[in-house]
Amino acid sequence: MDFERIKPHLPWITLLALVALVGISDTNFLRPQNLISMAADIVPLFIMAMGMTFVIYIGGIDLSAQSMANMTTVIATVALASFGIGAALICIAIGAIMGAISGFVTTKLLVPSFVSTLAIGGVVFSIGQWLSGQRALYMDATLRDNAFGWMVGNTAGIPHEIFIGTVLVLAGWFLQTRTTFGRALKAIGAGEPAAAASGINVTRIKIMAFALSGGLAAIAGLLFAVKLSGGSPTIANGFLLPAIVAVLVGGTPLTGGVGGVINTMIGTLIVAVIRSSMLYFEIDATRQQMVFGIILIVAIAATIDRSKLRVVK
Amino acid sequence: MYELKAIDKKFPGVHALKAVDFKIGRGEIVGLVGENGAGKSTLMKVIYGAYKPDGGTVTIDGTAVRFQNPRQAMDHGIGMVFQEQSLITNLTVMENIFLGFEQQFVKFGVINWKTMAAAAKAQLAKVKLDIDPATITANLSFAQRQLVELAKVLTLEERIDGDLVILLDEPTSVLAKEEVELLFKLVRELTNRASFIFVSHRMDEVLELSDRVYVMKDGAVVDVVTRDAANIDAIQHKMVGRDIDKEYYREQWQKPYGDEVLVSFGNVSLNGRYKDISFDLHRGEVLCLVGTEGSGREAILRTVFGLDKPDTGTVTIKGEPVTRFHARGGVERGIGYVPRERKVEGIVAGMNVYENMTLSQMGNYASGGVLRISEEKDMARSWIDRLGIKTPNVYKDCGGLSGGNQQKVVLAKWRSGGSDIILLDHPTRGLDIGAKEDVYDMVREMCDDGVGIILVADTLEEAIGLSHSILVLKDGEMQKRFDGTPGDKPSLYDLVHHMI
Amino acid sequence: MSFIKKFIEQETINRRNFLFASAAGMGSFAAAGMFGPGMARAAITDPTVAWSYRNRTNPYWNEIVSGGEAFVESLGKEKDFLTHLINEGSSEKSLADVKALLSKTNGDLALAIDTNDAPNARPVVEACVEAGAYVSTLWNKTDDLHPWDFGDNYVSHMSWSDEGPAEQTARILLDAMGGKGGVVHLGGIASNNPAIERLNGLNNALKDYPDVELLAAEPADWDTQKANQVMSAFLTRYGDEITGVHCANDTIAYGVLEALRAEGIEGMPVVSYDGNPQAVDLVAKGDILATVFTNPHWGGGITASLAYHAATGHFKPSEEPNEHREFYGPTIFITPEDATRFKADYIDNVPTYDWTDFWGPSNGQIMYN
Amino acid sequence: MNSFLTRDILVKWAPLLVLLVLIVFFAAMEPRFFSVRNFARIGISSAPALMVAIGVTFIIIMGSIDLSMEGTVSVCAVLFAFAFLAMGGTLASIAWLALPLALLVGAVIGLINGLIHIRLKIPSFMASLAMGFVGTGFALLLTGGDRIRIEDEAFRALLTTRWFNFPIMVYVALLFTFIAWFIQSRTTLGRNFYAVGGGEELAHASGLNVNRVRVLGFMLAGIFYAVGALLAVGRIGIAETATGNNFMFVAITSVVVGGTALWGGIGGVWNTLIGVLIVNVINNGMVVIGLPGYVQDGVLGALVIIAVVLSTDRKSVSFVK
Repeated sequence: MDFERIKPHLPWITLLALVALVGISDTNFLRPQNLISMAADIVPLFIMAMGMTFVIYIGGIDLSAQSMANMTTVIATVALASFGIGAALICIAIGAIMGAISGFVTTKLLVPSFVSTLAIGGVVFSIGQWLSGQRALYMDATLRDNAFGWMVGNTAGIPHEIFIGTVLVLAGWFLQTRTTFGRALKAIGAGEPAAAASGINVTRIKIMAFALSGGLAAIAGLLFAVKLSGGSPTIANGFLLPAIVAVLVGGTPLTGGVGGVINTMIGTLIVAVIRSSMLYFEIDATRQQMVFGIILIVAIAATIDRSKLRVVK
Repeated sequence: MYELKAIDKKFPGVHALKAVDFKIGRGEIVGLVGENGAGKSTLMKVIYGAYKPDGGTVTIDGTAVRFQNPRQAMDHGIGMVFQEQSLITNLTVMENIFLGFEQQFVKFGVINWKTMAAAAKAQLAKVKLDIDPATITANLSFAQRQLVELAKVLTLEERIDGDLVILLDEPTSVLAKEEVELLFKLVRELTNRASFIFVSHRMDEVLELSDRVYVMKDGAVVDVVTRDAANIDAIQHKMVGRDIDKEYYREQWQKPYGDEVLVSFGNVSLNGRYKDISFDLHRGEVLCLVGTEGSGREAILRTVFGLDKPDTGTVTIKGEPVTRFHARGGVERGIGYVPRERKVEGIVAGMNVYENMTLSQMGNYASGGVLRISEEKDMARSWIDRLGIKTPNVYKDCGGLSGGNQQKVVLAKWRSGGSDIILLDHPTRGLDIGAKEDVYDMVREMCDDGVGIILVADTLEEAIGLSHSILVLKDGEMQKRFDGTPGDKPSLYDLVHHMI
Repeated sequence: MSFIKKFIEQETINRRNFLFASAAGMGSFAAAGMFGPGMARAAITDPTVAWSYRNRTNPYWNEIVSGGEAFVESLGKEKDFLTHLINEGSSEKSLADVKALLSKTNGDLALAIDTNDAPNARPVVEACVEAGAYVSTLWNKTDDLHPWDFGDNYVSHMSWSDEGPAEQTARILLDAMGGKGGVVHLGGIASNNPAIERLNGLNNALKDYPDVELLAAEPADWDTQKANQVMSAFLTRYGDEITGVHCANDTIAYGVLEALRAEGIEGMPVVSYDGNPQAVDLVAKGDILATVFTNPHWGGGITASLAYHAATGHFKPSEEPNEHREFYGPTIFITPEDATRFKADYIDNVPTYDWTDFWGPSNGQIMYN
Repeated sequence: MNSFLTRDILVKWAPLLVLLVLIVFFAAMEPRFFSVRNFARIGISSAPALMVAIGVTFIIIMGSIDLSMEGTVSVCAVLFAFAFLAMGGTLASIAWLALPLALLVGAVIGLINGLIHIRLKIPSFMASLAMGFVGTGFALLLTGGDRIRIEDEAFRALLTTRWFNFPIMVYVALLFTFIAWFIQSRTTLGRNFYAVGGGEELAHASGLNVNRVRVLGFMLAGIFYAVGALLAVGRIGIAETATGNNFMFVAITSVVVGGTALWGGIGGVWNTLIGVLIVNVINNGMVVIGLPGYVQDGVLGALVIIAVVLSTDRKSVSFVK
């Protein structure tokens, strides 16, 4: 049947349909400037969701990503004064290390990732609070512009976040499809015992996936801190669920081995469009959350490719 | 009394059943044979209600029925004995036996465990299995589980007043000879109550037990023969559409093995698994481990592959003593493992042919972690040609290949990676005759290339036919070593004698 | 108590000025209309009015919103005319929603906003300024961000200095404890500015009460259930040593009171903050000794009003002095003696405010340390 | 064989051991921790979470997951409060009908949740996550953000009346724990949860109506969430949209800490009881020994990892996701 062939394309068809739907109701939405700005604003969330994708791709979940981003905003702000652009490396390194610890706890200590990442998230959150002295911190404007000004400017009307997001999604896509790491991830996600029997170092690959998720969550936090010119141990709150939703709506189900970073990019955009549509359709404030949930059910029902799910648990 | 007429079933891209007619009378035992993919399992799923046919009619005693799910089939007296892995291992034996039919033991919403245990005991007595019904199923042997499966289906006897139709799906694959005989005896006794549909790859067993045999090929019934008129060669011819080579196991190709020792076990023991095992595997040798389930065959394979560290003794691979045991050790030492659970440990469903083939040796096709995908595809294409793998292209999802072709992909994975020690764990399990022959061809070819093979065979005939050397194991201890020189091979009896 | 009296008197005077003010307002409308479309952003005839805030589950924000709605009703519109942007505690969503609304309205927007976290204020303000919309902020902004640096579009910022009022409630508490014993503090989300200031207030007061020991200060995240659990644990740890409780807001106090109730402890002095209706009832009953009313209804309305009237050209923010651009909101104390009166005046009958009297009840220019 | 048995027993009792070690540890750090009054406090904070965790235990035993509890608890709490006040506002009147009504609401939400999961073939993680949003959103729609106070002394007796030093809500929670245990071990439905968790396809082939078991499981979970909601309202006397906050992570963490496997088939109600107590003892203990607030999340995380590591039957697990 032809529908079989359409299935993999459902996520972006859903996205286009949503854009068209909102666009018809209000053409303001379709102005390129609006769409670009919407895409630029969703980039930090996208980066976090992309990291999460690698973990969900192997059938796990990373609930520490939000705390990781929170901590990073604090570290970035604190480290900026002494290290300048080096603060970025510190952030990413710490994110990756904490992610690797989650991975270690999951794979070596056999704690399900749902709990291990939640627990490591708690640890990370505590570090963020401790470092910040439990208050919001501000970056020095000159220092920020010198070190990270390139992250937030505009070139030819296109915000630099878009470039950052594009570079990362290309890198992620390359990693996923063209490298031994990406191949190993797919094998582990789709058939872990066979991957292990083929001599793939499953533990190492899994730990790397969690480290990658941690590192990308840190980049998300860094970008967010630069954008807001400051950090606080709670400033990235509210990232976690949208990031998970973005991955799922994009068509990377929790069963592993299906989907990928491109799916997540589309999923993130779907989340962004749904959120904007609340305003465009003037949904009453007290109804927005409920409507969001219902649209979410519809969107997931539309985008997941059930033929790849052996058992629906 | 039970009849299928012109049953049709289509899946996306596959016409699985083509106008199949099937009939079984009261008290009859009907065999069902065919190559893998011929439609046997689809037909069985239609019979016990797991699939709804797209066309055709099902009648019982002349009344048309249409089952929505297995439960409705059961209510009409149709039960299925699955292969041994079909019990839910975290439940007790009695819960498995009465799964879905607990209601009879429920009073005021409460399960009465005592009456259930007593009833389970009665069912187990039918298959002459004396175990505590409250045992957790995970603690049973595979053979015991197979009998529990049978006991479970036999609950239909009490539940259904009318006639029963019981499907037996490969019930003998894990049973020892005596257990097979017990099973057959049971089945014959039960024919006063039930009809049986018997599916097996063991042609001799099918003919021994069945009154009539349905032969399927490509989704259609190509022949129905009665026992008296049956002839194994003729049936096999119908199944595969050609004659089976007399020299089925390629004995004539068996050549003496080389001098170089690839794997050497020196008094190796692993507590609870095997004891004091010694052997040498040479280049070009097929060494077969023979024994019942739990005799230590698989445990030895695991140690060779580097998974389980033995307690005492020395394991030497290509002259190097093995000290570190971990999951990747075997692959690093050039050992390839062809697992029994092909779909779980062999191939990765969801990945395509070339991805599966390079899985164990991605490093050879990558520079700095970046894959050279075109080289992968070239390699895959050459192995597709060499092994005659039937796939439209290298992009085909391996999960969608037939069992035999999956097995070839697994072998190609190891061969292309240059593994010169191959562990074959039931390499022909679940394969049809044609695919089996291909596997035997590959075994000989590998020997010619100087590969050493350790085999745990599906049948004793296979073990005898293929091997240079046979080690007979019992309860983890080595009983006897046979040489398998062509013309001087041990007999079935010789082996069985030492196995049990 | 005189706090309330003074406050109400002030309000009454303001109401008297109402007629005059609205007459002026009408005039500006007319004047603005005359400039026509050529003046583009100088005046927007009918801007969308929006309030962006954290959530609807906290009574404090509901009060804010009721003010915003009262304001749009004063314009002769339906309540629904007010657009709600709820950020669910996410700065990222807060910013994304604002941008979406700016795009939808083409910049014809009068926005009142609490940006959820201080650093988020700058990008929000910058986005509004770029789109030509008018924005007034409440509570959160960084110290280096000032309305007067953005011409007319960043209309105003209102905040409250909680240190002083919190210190005063602390003194009421410490006096009730007889100047001795042990006090525990249950705070808001640790990094929130008001949470920090309210704890500072307690610490300042404690300097004058050498015999009172601050046993512990834990964050309860403005959350009733969390406060309930923290208080339970405090009771285990300190038992009878606790002779007074200082809560960072009313919702925390509810949890504390229930924890005390569960233990059968009566008469423990408790003070809180925010002056929610339910808390006022509790003050009247004497369960809470004091709370601080920040008049969120007025705050919510006036913040929207400032943005709206700047947008419509009713006044030109850049011509206003700095104390009209950044100012403290009103605070009044509620104690058992005046709680009933306060309830009658403010809760049972919400006063009708003159939404063009922008700075009447305000409390002076914001000072930075 | 003997060593095998001891390992089994050790694994079985590990969560309880962890709990006891924690109690001894906190008691050693701060003797006041070890008092009946404090245990009552731990009981009060555990009771609602226990009900929610037991609800989700059934789902996890089936190998699925349910993330809708926060929404369900809020909706049940709010609808209960509305109905309770509308019918008289005291248990002495017909307003007691609001109690069974709340359970009914929980069951209905569970039913919807289960049907979305089964009928639309959406994995339970996603279906229930989305249903959680819908639930919280619905509660918000109902209340408009307001809080509803339940002042009725008879209802609040859940908290204020004590028998043998423990408030009634603790006994109610224990009663429902027993009911849950009974369902788990003595009813067909309960045993079928284990069958589905142990092998869904096999259970289906054995004639079990797996989808029906699934849906009933979600309904049962919904009923327990509703009980949790009632206890949560009883504890602080307020029903609001935020009543359900924080239940999700606490409940699932507790279930895992108690030794129930997320991949299904293993564990049960008693494990969850121990798990909830472990989490609440840690939370209470950290405050009692005076750990600064900002390190508490980290310490809880570290202790949870240790607890899970100790209570996992490592040999039965081939890999963990």
